[in-house]
Amino acid sequence: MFEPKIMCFLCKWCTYAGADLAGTSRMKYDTSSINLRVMCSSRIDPQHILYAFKNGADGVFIGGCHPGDCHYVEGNYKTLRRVTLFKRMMEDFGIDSRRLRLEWISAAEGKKYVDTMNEFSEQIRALGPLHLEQVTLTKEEICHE
Amino acid sequence: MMGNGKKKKIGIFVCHCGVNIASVVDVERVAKELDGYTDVELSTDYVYMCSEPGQKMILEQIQERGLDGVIIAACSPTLHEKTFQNVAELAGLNPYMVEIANIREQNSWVHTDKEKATDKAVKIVKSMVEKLRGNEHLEPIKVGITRRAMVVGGGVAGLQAALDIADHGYEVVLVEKEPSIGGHMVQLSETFPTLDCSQCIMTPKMVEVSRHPNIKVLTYHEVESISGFVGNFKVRIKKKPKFVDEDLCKLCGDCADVCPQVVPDEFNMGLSFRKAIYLPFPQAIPGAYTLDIDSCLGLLPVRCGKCKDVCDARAIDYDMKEEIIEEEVGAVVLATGYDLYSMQALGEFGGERYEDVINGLEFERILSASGPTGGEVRRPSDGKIPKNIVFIQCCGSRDPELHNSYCSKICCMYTAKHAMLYKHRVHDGNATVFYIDVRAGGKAFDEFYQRTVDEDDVLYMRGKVSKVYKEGDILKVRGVDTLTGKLVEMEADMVVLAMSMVHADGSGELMKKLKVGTDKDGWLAEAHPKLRPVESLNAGFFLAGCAHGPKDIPDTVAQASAAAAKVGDLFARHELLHEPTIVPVIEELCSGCGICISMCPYGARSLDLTKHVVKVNEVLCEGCGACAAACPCGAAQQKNQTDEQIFSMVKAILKG
Amino acid sequence: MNIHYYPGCTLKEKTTNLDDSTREAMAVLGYELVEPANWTCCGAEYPLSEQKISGLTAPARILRQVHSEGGGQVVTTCAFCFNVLKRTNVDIKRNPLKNKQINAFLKDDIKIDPNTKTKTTGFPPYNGEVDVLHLLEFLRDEVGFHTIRAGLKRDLSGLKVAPYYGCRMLRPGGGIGIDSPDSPVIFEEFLESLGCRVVDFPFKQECCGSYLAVSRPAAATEASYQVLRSAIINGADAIALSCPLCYYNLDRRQDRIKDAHAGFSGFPVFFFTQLLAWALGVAEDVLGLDQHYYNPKSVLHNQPKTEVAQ
Amino acid sequence: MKISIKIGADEKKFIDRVSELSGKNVYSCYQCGRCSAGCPFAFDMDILPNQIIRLVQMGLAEEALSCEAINVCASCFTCQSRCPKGIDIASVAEALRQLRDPQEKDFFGPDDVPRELADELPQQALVALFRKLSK
Amino acid sequence: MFTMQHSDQGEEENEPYYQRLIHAGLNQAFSVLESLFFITLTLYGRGRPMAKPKFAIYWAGSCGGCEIAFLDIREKILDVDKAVDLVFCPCIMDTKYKDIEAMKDGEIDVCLFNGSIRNEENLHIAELLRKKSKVMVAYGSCATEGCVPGLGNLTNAEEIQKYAFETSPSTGNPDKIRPRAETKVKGGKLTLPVMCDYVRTLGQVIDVDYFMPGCPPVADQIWAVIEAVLTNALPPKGSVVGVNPKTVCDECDREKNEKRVKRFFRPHEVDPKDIDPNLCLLEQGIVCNGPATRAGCGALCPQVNLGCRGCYGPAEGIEDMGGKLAGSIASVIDSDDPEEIERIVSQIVDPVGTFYRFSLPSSILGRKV
Repeated sequence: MFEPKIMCFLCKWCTYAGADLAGTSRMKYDTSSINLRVMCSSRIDPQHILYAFKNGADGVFIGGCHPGDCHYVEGNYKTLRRVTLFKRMMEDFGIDSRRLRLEWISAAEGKKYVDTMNEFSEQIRALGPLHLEQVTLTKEEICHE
Repeated sequence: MMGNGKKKKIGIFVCHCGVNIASVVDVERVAKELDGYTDVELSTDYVYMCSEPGQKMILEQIQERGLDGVIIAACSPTLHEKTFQNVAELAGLNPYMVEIANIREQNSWVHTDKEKATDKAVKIVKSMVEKLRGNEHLEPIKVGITRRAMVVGGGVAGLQAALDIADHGYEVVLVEKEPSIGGHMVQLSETFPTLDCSQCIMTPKMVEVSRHPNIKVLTYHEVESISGFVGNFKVRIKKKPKFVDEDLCKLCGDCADVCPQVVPDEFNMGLSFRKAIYLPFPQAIPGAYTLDIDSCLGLLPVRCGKCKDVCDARAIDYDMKEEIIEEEVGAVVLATGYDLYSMQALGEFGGERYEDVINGLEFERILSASGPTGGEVRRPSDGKIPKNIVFIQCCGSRDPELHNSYCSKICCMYTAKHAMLYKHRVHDGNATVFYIDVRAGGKAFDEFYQRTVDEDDVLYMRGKVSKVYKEGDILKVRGVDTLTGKLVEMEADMVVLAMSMVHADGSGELMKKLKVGTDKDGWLAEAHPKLRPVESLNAGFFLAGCAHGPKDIPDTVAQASAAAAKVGDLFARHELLHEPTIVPVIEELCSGCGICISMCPYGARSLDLTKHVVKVNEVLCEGCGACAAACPCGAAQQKNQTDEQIFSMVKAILKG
Repeated sequence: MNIHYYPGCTLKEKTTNLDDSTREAMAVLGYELVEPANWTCCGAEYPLSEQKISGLTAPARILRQVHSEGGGQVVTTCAFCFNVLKRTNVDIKRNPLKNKQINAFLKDDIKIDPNTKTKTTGFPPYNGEVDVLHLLEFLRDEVGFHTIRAGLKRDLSGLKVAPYYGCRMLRPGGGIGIDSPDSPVIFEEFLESLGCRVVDFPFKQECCGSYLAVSRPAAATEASYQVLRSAIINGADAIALSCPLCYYNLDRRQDRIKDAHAGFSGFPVFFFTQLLAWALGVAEDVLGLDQHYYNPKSVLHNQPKTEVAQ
Repeated sequence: MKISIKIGADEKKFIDRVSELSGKNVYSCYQCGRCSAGCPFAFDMDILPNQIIRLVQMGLAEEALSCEAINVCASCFTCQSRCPKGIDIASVAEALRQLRDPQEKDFFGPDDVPRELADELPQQALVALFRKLSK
Repeated sequence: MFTMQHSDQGEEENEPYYQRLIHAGLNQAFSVLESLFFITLTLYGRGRPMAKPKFAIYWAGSCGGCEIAFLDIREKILDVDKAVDLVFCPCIMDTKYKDIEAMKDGEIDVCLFNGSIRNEENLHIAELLRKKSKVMVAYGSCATEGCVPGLGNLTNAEEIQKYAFETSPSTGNPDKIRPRAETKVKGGKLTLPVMCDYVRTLGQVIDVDYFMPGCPPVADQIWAVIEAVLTNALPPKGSVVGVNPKTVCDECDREKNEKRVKRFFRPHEVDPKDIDPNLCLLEQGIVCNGPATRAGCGALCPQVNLGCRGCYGPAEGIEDMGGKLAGSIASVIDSDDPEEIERIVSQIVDPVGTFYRFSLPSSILGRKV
């Protein structure tokens, strides 16, 4: 069975803390995701997302603070702007833009974190593997007639 | 290439956390799989890493093996990161070479499948190895503090903040743009809900401020610009010439007596007149006359010069010039207050057209014993006592479409007070209040409102007014009472508009100069709406009173004291320590495009105009990394979270 | 100089005095008014429902015609026409959906080649290129009130005139009206340029009764009376206005007002263009003053010079 | 004087339909009454303009559609130019008139024009009135 | 440094800006070749009897702009011939592949290979020239990063041919005839090279010594390479030559401040008269790839009010040019409202084509997946 790989970038102040809360509350969710903690979701740029897809991620998740609650005033809005543009580019690249998800999850929303993770894992499972690591432009690229 | 190409010696310590981790994650396998991973010198597990023996083991291993960095795979970094950093420091290792792999909250506690959880733990730890390989030794950025504060605004908020800071033992520079301190509160008549006389409680405070050895009062001064950062500001302040020497003026008033120029009196909201040389009000502090150059006939003695001729004290000096003074301070309290929204904006109420349609502050002056009518309620046009008075609330407030979307908060209460005081003064008069909602949510507020209705027979009409116009010398008010569903037309001798409060800083010029953040309405923005309500987003700036948003006097004073306490908190520190995980600029790569500058909410980044690169004020940088992501050429790299580190962590997570 | 001018139906039928005085006055100022070819009724009422797009096609067609004739602006005097044309134009400019819908209607209009008489369809889309102006705006911004002042031939300095805006020159605001809905000044400034003494009265923006004159005559009569009464008690000698319907309610129906309010004995009402034309020296007989219920001729000739102007 | 309130699917649909047709969010009205206070014909209405909105907010379609007030509105836009929430009651009234039973007769048609007025009325008055009150 | 900079003369000021752009481009092309000849003449033209170095220039999948410059120099081509021995340049010489095949390995001193690898022939010649050349230079944006032909990777060979030969509105081909690799004719067969599925850069198919980006490269780059070859001062293999270490912004004189953009314009949507000539274009809503593009061209496009297109490829600190640019440009959108952001973003009509215009094949993904 297809086991998706989900790369999560979580902001330290809200979503990462929300994920911790899910843990201390002993809620359970899918094992398919692994978190990388950043100070703010606005630390992430499309290069990181592309790199994750290219290196085998089937889905990428970015978690930030709710609008108006950003620890750094407005970092989450910057993330929103980048994600909005990048999602349009994903479609041009032939990657389903649902494979990238941006959510606002606060430190108090352990439940929302768990639900989101389960839901996202399910969605990625339904979308199937992406296998971008196999996409290459090496010398062996075939020339068809 | 990682870690500057130098091989590191990394120690990995996997914690069982009793059974908290070990029951789901095969910790031994984790330790074993990491053994031999790039740069890993040691990989081991232990039942409780945070216990005394656990910590001791880490300490000894660092020292014995000369580890360059350690990873503790255990609980969330929010719990014990500090603990393990201390251990590292004891062992002589830079605390920024400690990383925590969270395999409890974000792994063992949320999963049940042992196999998968163990695989996940391995990847988590590997990703932290990759991060650690790129980490640098960092030292907290240390900055000294100038233990001196500036308070901008001499209203009740500014005075309270200045007094509290001064009482903490620190010097305060109080800057007020008007000739006297006192602000709007000293203009008020009586204050809700206790009806104590505003001047009676305000003037002693003004005197206290003027006499306090730690407070330097600068009236008729305006802040020009500010540079520096928290703990170390340099402020340029413009001193406007008063043309009267404060120390020499004996308050005899001879100058005003001879002055031929008559202008509307600001203190009385234009309801009376003053001379071009004037004392704003009898209890003004500093107690000295001011020559208002805009109204004066001219300083050349050939043109007038009467005031100078009669001044026995020789206090008047026509040669005074505008000056710029500089002050060094460590913190700034912003208490710039409010103004009332222009009545002209609501043309249908006739505010600027009819003399007897006035705003709330004008009515305060009419009610005040020191006001133009000596406290008797008389209308401005002809001095008659108004027998019918109409109050209209929410004039420009709660109107997102045309005016201000916010509630001005104090109008419900002061209108109730106005109606009540009117009834106390004019027993046979009728007071009617048009309102949408009565918001009386403060201590003893609702009781006060009820008293207005119950005991003083004020008629509250639930609805708005659409038009106020004059027929003869009678004002006609057209409105609606939505409770009966009837149109209302009534005659009034006088109409008082509860104009919306707006921030005093006009177009926001001052806040732009100070580079302090404001909200969409121009009010000062707080650092966090719940947890940091008296701090600005910009370190070293604190908020007090209505500059932050509409507030009543008790709230204003409370916030001023809180701001003062925060200043004391800052000044009590030995030095300021700042997280070093900032985002510097690699000058060799930076082309000064300026994109990162607009990303920084703290103003930490600016263009170096000679080198054409961006320079970073390390003390202001909070290390969010938004600029690093926005930097189009990779010249902005966050310390210990570079792009290269993120890439290799991602790779480790996805490929194991 | 030629300018595009949309008179609207009423001016061609019931208020030729407004049309005539406008043309004559503008001719004195050096402008010839050109009507767009084949113009139709604008619809009189801007369709307020989001789903009555078809009501926007008539005004859009008029505007497109002006555009196709090379006109950058179109001037009107009727407040109803002004309101409909202006709001339609704003919709076309600001509302992409309505723009699309309107142009979808318009594109299938039949075009007849004047030479070959062949019929084709497929008009290019109209995107709000034409500016819709009320004549007062044109006088202020293009002609200049100072030009009017310089060209005065007759004296109006004894006349106290109350400018009556009514509804549709000002509201609903938000960039539609010719001035601020609650504190307008343009009419006052215009009258000042004629040398009149301007009387401010609080009912200058109140509704005259509009077409309720047909469906609810009593209510409309009451509304008209309130406007007239307010002008009278504020000391005006006459009212100046722009809208044919306001003129109907305030002047033509004064008989009914008299019936309802015994104290009311009639009051002179002018179109602003009649005052303009008169002041610029246009022959009196073309102004159509005789068409008024209350013939205002006498106040022009016997201006009550009771007070000395400052 | 008692009404029973139920905001079910039909009511919701009615409210949304009014918002959709008028292009105004009727939910956002907070009943300050400025529209009624300024309305020059409120004196001739059976209910006040703000009450029209209130009926819609409460989902009382029948009451809202049968009130006389929506026929009285002269589209003078005084309410719209002052509404703190950007609601235009003329448009809401138009939406309500549009939602009335199409079987009903015209509220005001050519036959209703008083004969003695027919000749003197300005065209614009008739066109505008029929546009509003007849189908 | 570029003749176009003399445009402060009044007369040229009045030229339409696109004409100025064309002049700038031509002048640039001239200036590239002039430098080339100057260099070669200086080094070899003083009558010293020395073997002329052998040069090869090849044109693979590209527009041929790099070669056109050669022809534009007219009679000066003779001077070139004096300085170097041009052994292979199909664009202007009638050399046959078999002549190259007959050469010894490493006989060619420098090969400037221009163009991407679009078909089997490109691939074959790339491999052949690699064998025969001492120094192989990926010359121009196509060979270095894939350039505009590389945007073909947003689709594939089959789709491209289908469109070209079947579905495009201007094609009338009811029998759906496609060119074939082999066609039998009387007296033998005709062959055509087979189109590869995707476009690749030179570096993706052979070992490349130096990269010289630019569409086309400017004079300085050529100078750097030739001088290095002739003086044996070659930089480390794999270097990108002739570029400056920073980005186009460094060479752009426009004033740069904070950036907050409410509206992005496509080039035709803005009247050149409305563009402030002294202010950063991006701040004026004109999408400019300059902040992420290697310096070296002297900020040619921004000088004529055109946003940098990015032909010099990504600057040093960038992993993926399009991704990085998208992140940067989106960052400066002046709105926090999701709907408004969406609207502003939609003003960048083709973000992939805009930000990966010259670098798609060499990006992280390389192609549509």
